[in-house]
Amino acid sequence: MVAHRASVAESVGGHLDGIHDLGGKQGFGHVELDASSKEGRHIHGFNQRWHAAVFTIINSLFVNGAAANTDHFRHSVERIDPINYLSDGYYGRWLGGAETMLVEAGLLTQDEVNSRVLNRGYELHETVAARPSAAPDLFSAEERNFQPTAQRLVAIEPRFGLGDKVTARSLGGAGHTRLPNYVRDVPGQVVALHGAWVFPDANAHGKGEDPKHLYTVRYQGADLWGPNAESSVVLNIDLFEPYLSEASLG
Amino acid sequence: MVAHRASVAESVGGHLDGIHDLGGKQGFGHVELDASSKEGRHIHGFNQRWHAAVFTIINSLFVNGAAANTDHFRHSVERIDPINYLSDGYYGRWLGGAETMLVEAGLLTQDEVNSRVLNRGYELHETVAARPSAAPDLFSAEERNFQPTAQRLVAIEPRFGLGDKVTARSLGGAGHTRLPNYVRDVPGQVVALHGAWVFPDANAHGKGEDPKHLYTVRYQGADLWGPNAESSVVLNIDLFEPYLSEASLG
Amino acid sequence: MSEKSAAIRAEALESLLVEKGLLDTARIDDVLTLYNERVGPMNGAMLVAKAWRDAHFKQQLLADGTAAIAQFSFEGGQVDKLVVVENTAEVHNVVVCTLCSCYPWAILGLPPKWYKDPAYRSRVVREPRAVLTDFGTHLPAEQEVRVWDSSAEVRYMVLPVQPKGWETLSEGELVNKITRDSMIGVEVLAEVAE
Amino acid sequence: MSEKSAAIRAEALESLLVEKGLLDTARIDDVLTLYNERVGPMNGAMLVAKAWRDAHFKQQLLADGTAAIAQFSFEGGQVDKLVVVENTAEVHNVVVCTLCSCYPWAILGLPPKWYKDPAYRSRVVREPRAVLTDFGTHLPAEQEVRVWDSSAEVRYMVLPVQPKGWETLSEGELVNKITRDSMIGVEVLAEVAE
Repeated sequence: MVAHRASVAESVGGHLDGIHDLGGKQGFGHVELDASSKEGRHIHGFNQRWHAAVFTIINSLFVNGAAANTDHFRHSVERIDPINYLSDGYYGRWLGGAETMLVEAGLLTQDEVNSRVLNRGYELHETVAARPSAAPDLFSAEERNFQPTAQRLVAIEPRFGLGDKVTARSLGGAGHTRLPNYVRDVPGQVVALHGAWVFPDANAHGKGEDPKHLYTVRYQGADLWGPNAESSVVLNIDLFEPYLSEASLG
Repeated sequence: MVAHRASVAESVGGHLDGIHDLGGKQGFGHVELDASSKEGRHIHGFNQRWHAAVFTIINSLFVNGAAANTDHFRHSVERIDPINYLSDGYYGRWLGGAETMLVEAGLLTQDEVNSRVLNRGYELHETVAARPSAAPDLFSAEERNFQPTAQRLVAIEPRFGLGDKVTARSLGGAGHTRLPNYVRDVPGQVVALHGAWVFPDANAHGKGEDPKHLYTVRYQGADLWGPNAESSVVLNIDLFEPYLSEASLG
Repeated sequence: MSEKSAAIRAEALESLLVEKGLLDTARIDDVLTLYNERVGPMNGAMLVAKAWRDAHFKQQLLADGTAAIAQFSFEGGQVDKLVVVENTAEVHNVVVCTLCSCYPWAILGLPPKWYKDPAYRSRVVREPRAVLTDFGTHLPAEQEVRVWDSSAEVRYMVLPVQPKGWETLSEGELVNKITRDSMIGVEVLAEVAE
Repeated sequence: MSEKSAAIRAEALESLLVEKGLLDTARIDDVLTLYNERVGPMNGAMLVAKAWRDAHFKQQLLADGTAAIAQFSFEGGQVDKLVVVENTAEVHNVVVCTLCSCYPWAILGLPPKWYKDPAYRSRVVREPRAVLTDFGTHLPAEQEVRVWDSSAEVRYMVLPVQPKGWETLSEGELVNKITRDSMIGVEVLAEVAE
């Protein structure tokens, strides 16, 4: 259906716990290798011109102001319909995110997009990934000045040090986060400090850069996956300080 | 594609953490009411004859031995491809599960099914939900004697009592379970004891009925969903004793 | 898989099973008749109406639902254990099955499509108040919401609050007014009889 | 959405943006040229080859990858912080991004399709040894597997073990043998040079 889907109110979900949070999920089958893995490093670059077009359109969002920052863009991809998220592939997901941002920023209307795709032979039964929100305008024009998501200097000392035992907990609500479900509520250990970085949970939603200290936290496979986990596996993941608290005993 | 998909080895997943575990996931939009909700109770029964056919086929699995028990059947539905799980609807999922069980039990071959659907005009581009496993035969013919999944008398006393604080943890591995992700590692409280029941985690996999005590455990909304949870919400869920341990302090 | 393809696939499976003697087409007609005519929300409505009119039955139904319904010999699927939860001014109950679509078939018939869809299953455990507004049901903030996730073989039914003005209706009249959705807990029955 | 439909939709969006002056078609050609010719795994391979031949550079690369690569002015996307993790006989490293598909573009070029697919993203954090067998890579049970989930802006590259027999090859020869997959950590380079 080309017609624009029902808008999704904020309460229906940003996507703190969306389909994109795939770590540890089961049922997706074996990895399907492509020629680039079978034949070595010599195959690279774009397979399809439209992939490069989508790539370029994404870059343009940061210039024309549709995307305020990388976190804002990532959140637009997380908001596409779960079935499309799983079916459309990487560039298809980016396309859905781009369309959402362009419509939400008022640079295109959904009607314009719909007429144009129909003119070009889009099939009516195909679902559409993009779901611009009814009340999306979190960012003012001034705020839509792209700054790379990156390290920032802050005066505040990091709360945790190397070797500290920590547990990550969801901040709750609905929105963008970089804390995947599979490490939540499981005890881990700080193995690296990376200084302070733009905080995606704030930056994606027009709440400023709000830089927070970033840590690499190490988890033991058996703590994450139970007694039947593969042996001698550790998992390292970069987590922002607001996700973390001292690990509870036991 | 009608062609049978690549079989999925056991290590790729039973589906302890499969797509079917939907509780608390975000991004699925608003509830779409149908006429039966808009127009009251007077509309009920089957909308389509093929729904009733699938319903009857499912019942027949327990007679012809393809399904050993309800847990075994539920697991077959959980093993369908994630995209099909989300796209095919309730009777479509049941159909996928039925096909898996019939092929795994050797009552039909995948080739028979494929030829028949093509003869009847099935479209080649349609994906297929059923994914019979390469090594599925967990059940002997004798074990495929349907017993309702139900309460059983056991001599063992329940480990927990009313009011006890408990935390549910994943048993790990890959397979059927009735412990959803969203309550794991969160403290709750026992509010009802239901006696001992057939344990789905064992029964689905040919490991016998292995009855375990069943409890209703109550969770506070804010403990599950964080500080932004809706106020004054409690969640009650029925959990088997092996999932539970004493809640850790703090 | 489109609806059309699913129908083709179901009919293909049906024809193969019939040829092999593993399925009798007549059974499909029996199933259609059973769920279209005898098993449906009117059974649950009858229980609710009786509970509203018979304090002793209501007490039985809430104390041990399984025993209370044994006398009725409902068809349509096992209910190994039935738990009936009562709505009051203080507490509103709502039922879901997040892992599949467990439902008290014998009492309420086939579940509605929305009950089996990802939107309801994913969201009602997390935001029940918001989800109920999709049904036009707005609960007072001070009323506690109790969600029941049917994760084992216990089946749940909600005993709705009887609206003001229905006290004079007979059990037979009530059965026609008590909706399926009120017994799942997504609807509050209207205070004014139509 | 089928591949064909996605292409139509992308081209429709492109044409609308060009008409409105929000996109220059020439930039698409630039992007194609950049990633097809100048940005790709040969950049990472050059770093690996150099590290194998230059102990000081290797030490720099492992201690502070970001500083070590600054001299090369790689194009193709920001790498705010690069962390290079070394494979040894005791430890094998493998990189993923479970939440999206974060990847060190400037060093390795565009990520392969499998890196972005749900199968790899979901499973490699849970069963890395099993997933590596999908690539024909079988790790000894006693070798520790370290998975790196790129959840923030730090980007990870694996420094593979140099196979026996490659010690006499020049850096230029090595660049043609070091595979992209070995720098993601899903492949162990063959001990015998082809």
